[in-house]
Amino acid sequence: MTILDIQTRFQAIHGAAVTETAHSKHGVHLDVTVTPDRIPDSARLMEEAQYTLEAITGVDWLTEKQIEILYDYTSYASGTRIAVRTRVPRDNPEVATICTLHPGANWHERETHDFFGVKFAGHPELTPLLLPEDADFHPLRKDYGT
Amino acid sequence: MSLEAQTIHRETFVINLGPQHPATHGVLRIKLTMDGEYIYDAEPVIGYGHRMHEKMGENRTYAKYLPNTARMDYVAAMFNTHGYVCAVERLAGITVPERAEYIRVITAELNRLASHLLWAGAFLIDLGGFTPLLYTFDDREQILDLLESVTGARLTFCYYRFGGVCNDVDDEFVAGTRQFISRLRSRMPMYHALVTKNIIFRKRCEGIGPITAADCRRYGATGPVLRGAGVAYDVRKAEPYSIYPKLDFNVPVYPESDCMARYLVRMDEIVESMRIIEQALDQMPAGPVMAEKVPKFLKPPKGECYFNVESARGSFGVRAISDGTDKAYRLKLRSPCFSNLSLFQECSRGMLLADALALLGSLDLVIPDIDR
Amino acid sequence: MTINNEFILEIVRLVLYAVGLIAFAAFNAAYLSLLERKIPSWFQLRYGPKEVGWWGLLQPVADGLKLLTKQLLVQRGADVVLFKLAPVMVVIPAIMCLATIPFSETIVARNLNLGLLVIFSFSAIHVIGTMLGGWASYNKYASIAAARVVAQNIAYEIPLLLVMVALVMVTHSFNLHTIVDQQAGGFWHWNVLRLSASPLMPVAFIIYFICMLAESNRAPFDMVEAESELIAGAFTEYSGMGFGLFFIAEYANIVVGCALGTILFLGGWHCPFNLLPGLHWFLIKMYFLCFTVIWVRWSFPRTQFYGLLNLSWKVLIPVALAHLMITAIMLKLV
Amino acid sequence: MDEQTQVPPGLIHFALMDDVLNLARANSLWPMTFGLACCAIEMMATGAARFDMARFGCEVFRPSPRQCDLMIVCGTINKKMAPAVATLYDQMPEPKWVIAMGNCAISGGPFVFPGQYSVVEGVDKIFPVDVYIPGCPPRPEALIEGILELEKKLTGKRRWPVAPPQVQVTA
Repeated sequence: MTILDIQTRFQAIHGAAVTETAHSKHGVHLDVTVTPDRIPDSARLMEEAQYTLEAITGVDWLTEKQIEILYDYTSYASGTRIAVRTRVPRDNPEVATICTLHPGANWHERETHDFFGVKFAGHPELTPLLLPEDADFHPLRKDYGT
Repeated sequence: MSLEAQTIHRETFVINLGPQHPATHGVLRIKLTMDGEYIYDAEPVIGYGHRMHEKMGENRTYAKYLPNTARMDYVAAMFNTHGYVCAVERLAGITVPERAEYIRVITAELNRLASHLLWAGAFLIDLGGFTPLLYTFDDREQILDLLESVTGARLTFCYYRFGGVCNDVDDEFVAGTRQFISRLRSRMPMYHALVTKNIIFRKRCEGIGPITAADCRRYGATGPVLRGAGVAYDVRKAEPYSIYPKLDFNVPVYPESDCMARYLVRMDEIVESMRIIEQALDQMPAGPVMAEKVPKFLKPPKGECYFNVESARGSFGVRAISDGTDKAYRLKLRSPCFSNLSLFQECSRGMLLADALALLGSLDLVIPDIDR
Repeated sequence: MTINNEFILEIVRLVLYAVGLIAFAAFNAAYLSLLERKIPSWFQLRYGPKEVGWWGLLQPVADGLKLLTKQLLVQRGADVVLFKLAPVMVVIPAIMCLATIPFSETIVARNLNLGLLVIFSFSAIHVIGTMLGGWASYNKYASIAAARVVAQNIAYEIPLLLVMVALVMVTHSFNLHTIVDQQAGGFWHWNVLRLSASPLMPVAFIIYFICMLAESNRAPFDMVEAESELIAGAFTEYSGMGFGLFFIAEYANIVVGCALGTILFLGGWHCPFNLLPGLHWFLIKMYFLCFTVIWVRWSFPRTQFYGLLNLSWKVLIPVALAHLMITAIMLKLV
Repeated sequence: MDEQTQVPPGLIHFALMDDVLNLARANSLWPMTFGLACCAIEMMATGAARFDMARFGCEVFRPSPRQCDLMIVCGTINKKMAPAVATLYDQMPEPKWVIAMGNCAISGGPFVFPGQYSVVEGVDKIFPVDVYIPGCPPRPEALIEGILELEKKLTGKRRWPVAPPQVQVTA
């Protein structure tokens, strides 16, 4: 599965904007922006291409009232790195979980839920991971503590 | 997805490998559901060492954040600083002079030696042997002296700056490093004779704690855990950075994927790092160690980039998103131990307590690196 | 029972011996624990306790006084009677075993005809004591350790007794004094090298040494106090002198094991070259065995629990049985 | 002015026995293996061959809180970890002392900023501390100096003469 036919497969997912970026400048070979409901499809494609999920990052764009969730995939075989992004509204951030496909995503999703309050639908155990068990605040949101 | 004990009517009891336990080397708590001495389900509970590194990334300027990077994975602190500094340099477009790149690789590889030596001692203590720790610490102290003569710190170095390193390396450091490497190379056969060939150590490690390549891929485990499972993935070779393409070193891989394989990978990495240091010392050119026009208050242009380095425990990645101000808008730190530990729940099912602790020790965890 | 002065003399002698043996056990507990910290420091490129007194000699005194004056805590759910009884049940048998050990020609508390049997019956009690301590301290780690200590000691009692039976068949007596007398003369008369009895005699000594290590829960078989797994095993809940008693019992067990080893295999107080036998030879051999016990602890990691049991059931017991068989055949032929 | 909590004096005073017992306790402080973060590595280095805490009789690292009498708090106390640290302190039998090693244990160290949500700023908010050792992480010599300071607090006499500062700090 070379990077090219991954790129075509991504374009097949409608609503996916694929841009090829220079690794030396951005550290990522392929940058894909997907709508929130297409995340399980992209995860299935990545699983099929034998990629592994490195990290899930949340970014709180306060001005645009959105939370961006970024999935970092890398392939041990070819060393290529793909970032899949999606944006969810800030008031009730909701995305489908992918921890049934990548068990490694289980903790990353719980951590993103801890810090940003993003609810991952279908996640078996969305309790706080790094924060105390009874924590209900989301510290990494831009409007935390103000 | 921890199995419900009630569905299977076996009498199990829950025991806390509590936040304070000699085998967890830090504040990691594992909720063990045990059936006699066999582990039914081991659920790691983390967060006891959470120190808000990512939150501090957003309210400290780029330069003020440097000491923080050394306090995440404090056993191999150089790699964290290296990852962070290179990420910001890539954002701001700063080029680092040749000599500074060499000094960075030398000090980073010395720190990898110190980290693997500390791990070897701590792993043996988990298995019950106390003496090897004293010998590996003896070697490690010499590395710390060398690094202290250059950076001023023993453990949490703050040596790299944006655009190079803060002070140059003198000849005494170069001679000391060469002399140290020849001494450590002469001691490696002793370690192999005393530890690797010890029958009780082999019985405790061979065939214990299998982590297959598929497990590593599904959980994102990297570093010696992955190379111990037969996958030759090393960030220095897969996504080459700094001057690693100019140095020739090979990546030790052992397909057996048990505790012994991970131990042998780390011991071979010690030998490889020594080769890297020697080559870097030979090829190091003279010249400045700091880029000329680096603004005092760095304001990188708006943008985002990701940079990962091969730390002693796996691939440590930094994603920096800047919005033009002197503070990062978002700083994501991808820590290797976080993913390495996440596979413990699945891989330790059905093992004995003593073997599960050998597996935990072979993952080489640093708890504040997990909790960030 | 006529109360004549010979009877009173015997009582006075026994009381003096009792005081002497308890003092010997306490002295050994103190200074073996100092050796336990000094010897590994020589292996490990460091000094070990040297600031307390001259070359660290007062260190055990400091440890003992500190342990004596610590607060004794009893866990809320613990079974108080058993919790307090367990350390006693571990120390007393260890010191009782010293009663029948002949230190030299004349120095022996009670020279019983069944001395060997007395020692083995007492040394079986400390297992129950440790298990009680582990079970009664209402701590999950301690209950795992209690189960482990029973399995370990049962597994290692059998090869020990098989080797003893083979030895008694050769020496025809349980009386330790006569066993040592048979080994008089040079070291070629010692039971270790008594190949006339059975070619496996040195192997029997090695089996004895391994079983003695496992009986007294010393590394590499320290399953009871497995530091890195079970926190402090059966002694997790014991503070102050409760833990101190377990400490003394451990070293008393080592001393009894090493003393018995010298008597049965290394010819007690006889000199290797048959010149001026006496108490000093006995102590030299015993403390050499104690040094080996400490030396083994600091150079080997801990075995797995099933590895430990397999070693006994699958290796030591068959070899001990073979040794017994060969001794019986050799007795019949020769 | 350090307002130490005044412990009610015992009923009976044996001057000599108290001195002897304090001397014994000072020379056999058994620390608990309780590493939280970076300072734990420096504590292991102090226990290792080069700096060797064993010379002062305190090299027996007891894992169970019941058998140790010195708690070296080395590392950051997290709000999630605070109840566990408090229970550990309560489980230790009575004559016990605490060394707060490193800035995190003294005052939260580098992790204190307005709006911080997870670090307890100083372990003396949970239980009384006897000796503070500043540094991030403090050098092994500093930890040994802290132990000597604790022994001076126990016995009133300092074991080794205090080394005069090499660099004469001119006013």
